[in-house]
Amino acid sequence: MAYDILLTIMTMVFALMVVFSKKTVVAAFSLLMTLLSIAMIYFQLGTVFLAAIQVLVNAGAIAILFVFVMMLINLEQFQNNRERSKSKLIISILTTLIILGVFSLIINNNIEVLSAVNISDNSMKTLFDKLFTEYYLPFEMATVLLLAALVACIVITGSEKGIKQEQEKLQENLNE
Amino acid sequence: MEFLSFVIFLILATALGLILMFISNLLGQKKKTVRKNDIYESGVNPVGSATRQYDIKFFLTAILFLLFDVEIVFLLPWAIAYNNATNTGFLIAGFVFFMAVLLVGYIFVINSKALKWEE
Amino acid sequence: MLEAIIEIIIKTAVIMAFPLGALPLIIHVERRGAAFIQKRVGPNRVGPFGLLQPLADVAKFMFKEEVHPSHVRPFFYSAAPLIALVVALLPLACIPIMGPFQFFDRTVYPEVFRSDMGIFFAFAASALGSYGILLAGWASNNKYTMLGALRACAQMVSYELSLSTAVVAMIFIFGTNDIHLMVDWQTGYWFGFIPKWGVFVQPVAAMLFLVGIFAESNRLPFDLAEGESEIVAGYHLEYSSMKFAIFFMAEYVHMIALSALFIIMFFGGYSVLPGLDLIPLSNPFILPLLQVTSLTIKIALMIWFFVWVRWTFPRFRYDQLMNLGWERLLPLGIVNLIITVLFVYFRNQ
Amino acid sequence: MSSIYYYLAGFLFTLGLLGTIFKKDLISILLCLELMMGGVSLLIILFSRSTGLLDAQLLVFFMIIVSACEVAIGLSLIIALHRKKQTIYTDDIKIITE
Repeated sequence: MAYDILLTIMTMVFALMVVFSKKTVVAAFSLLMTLLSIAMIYFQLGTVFLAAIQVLVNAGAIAILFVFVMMLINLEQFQNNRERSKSKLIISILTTLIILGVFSLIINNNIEVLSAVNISDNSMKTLFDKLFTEYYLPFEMATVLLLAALVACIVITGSEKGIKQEQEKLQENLNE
Repeated sequence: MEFLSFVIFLILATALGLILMFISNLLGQKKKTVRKNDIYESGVNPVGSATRQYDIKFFLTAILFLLFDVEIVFLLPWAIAYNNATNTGFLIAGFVFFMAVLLVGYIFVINSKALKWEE
Repeated sequence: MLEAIIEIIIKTAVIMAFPLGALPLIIHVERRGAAFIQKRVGPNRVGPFGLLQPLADVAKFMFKEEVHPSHVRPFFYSAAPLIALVVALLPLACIPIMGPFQFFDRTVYPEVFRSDMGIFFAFAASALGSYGILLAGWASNNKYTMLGALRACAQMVSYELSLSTAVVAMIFIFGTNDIHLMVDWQTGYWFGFIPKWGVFVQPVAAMLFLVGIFAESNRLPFDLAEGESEIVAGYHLEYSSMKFAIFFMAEYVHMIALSALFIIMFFGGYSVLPGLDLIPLSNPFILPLLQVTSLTIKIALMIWFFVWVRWTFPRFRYDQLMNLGWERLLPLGIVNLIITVLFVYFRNQ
Repeated sequence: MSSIYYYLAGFLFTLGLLGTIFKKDLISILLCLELMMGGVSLLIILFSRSTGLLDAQLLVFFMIIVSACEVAIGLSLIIALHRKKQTIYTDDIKIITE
């Protein structure tokens, strides 16, 4: 029980830092920490496989991508202090209220979370069996999705012409 | 139980690092000079700032790593499931398709020269 | 409850003392090995054979001034070495240094954190290894450190791919993700004299993994992050005193942890070395002792291999490094995996 | 027991949503989207634990993949945009063509 509260507070603090930190690189590292704390929650709930996948893919790779982009795009020229409109404030308060209402409904319905002890090592085997029988087609399709993403990324950013343009610009910046 | 051991390990590891850093902070001398606080740039005066734009190849490497890593992470549960499965033919057919898609993606990447670093 | 906590703390202390205690010795071996290869004398003044030299170095690191430059980002500058060390230590949590043994009336598992997902956990933790470096490079706010960090990260992630293909191939062969079962699989002999190690089943995967370790721990010939001629010392350029030493430690701990994983997958883990298994097991404590000795000998040989390679090969050029990773090792890993899977399938048909 | 996590999931989702509405630069918006993704997958895991159904865990497995693709393409678009217009602010992008 102490873990619950500790992990929740940790995740909340890092999540708040993602939104409220001034520097975007700090926000990216806070996102990494948030994802790691979520992975720890998965771990504590007994879904160790998903925790490992979360760390490997989300925390390990996505956050790195963010940091690389931040180093690529010279962020110092963008300062994060533009004004916010009032209508957006109203929208945000409304959304908060609605979502909190939905969640209090869910919790009042007495959904009990099973304790992590109940899941034995056996469930991992059942999980994989399910993944490779019932969910085999989505599994294969996910590869196709990844292929599409790969092609898209290269076409958008990494085409030879684009890279050459980028490098020429870099050279100009260096010469200045 | 598992989680408890993990947490204790994490706490002890952090404590070790903190103690080491604290020791040198305590024992080392402190004498600040202007030159010591300067940016190190091989002895000459620093030019420009460090937050400049870097080569796009780094980003492309990271992005391709992300997508390939996801695919390879996919194969870990597959490798475990194969050894407990009875319908191995079905699993192998999926694997062949999977690998074909992966190789198509790989060949595309190599052909696009996105990872070709200048010599 | 208290008993369990004490048990965990003892296990943690043992597994952490293993690499950290060996560190001075490793550094000494590294220096003397370099001297041996280059026909020099090496450090031989402090203590017998210069054995106390690493301790003198530690003392020096402690008493050095901690230069805290004014242009750095203070919080992340201090946090980066800590993160690097913790992340490097993490994979050790699920590496067993011996088999499960009977302690009076119950079975004790030697790893701190026992799970059937142990091996995944270790690789996930080692995938986080690049963050300490990235943070250090960014927080130091220096062109060299930034470039060194980017280079190191790009290199680490590139070689992680081929390393993962090797892991998948091995898990496919073993058919399990439990480290103890993997070691059990590798205990015994083929034809009575060849040990049943994974390296004889999957030599290509072993090679990929080995190259991966070099690249992941930024050792020569892959230490492009610290190419002195171009970017001085890379990501830890602005660090001094114990913070620098912590980066140094993290690098070595990372190397030892990855070597331990390599040994678990390809050289039988803690399974008793051929020759040592002739000793009769008259006492229940002898077997664990033999297992720890075997693992230590294997890791020591690995470390010597690292030193040997370091003083034999020159450094790569960066484009060569990336080409090797993406255009040679990754397709090799994929093809190796395909051939392995199809071979196993058709043999069982 | 662990019902506090339901609130946490809600909190993460709301925070991400608000960030997406409020933030002006595209990278921060992507970060907030990632936060929303985290909240939703946490909620799905909690449902899976409360009902004992394993399908939900597989859903999270696929969600992680989709989020990886989303981030990869999103960041590529940001890079391409930055290359063309030298900005990453939503305010500066008013015309969708060209």
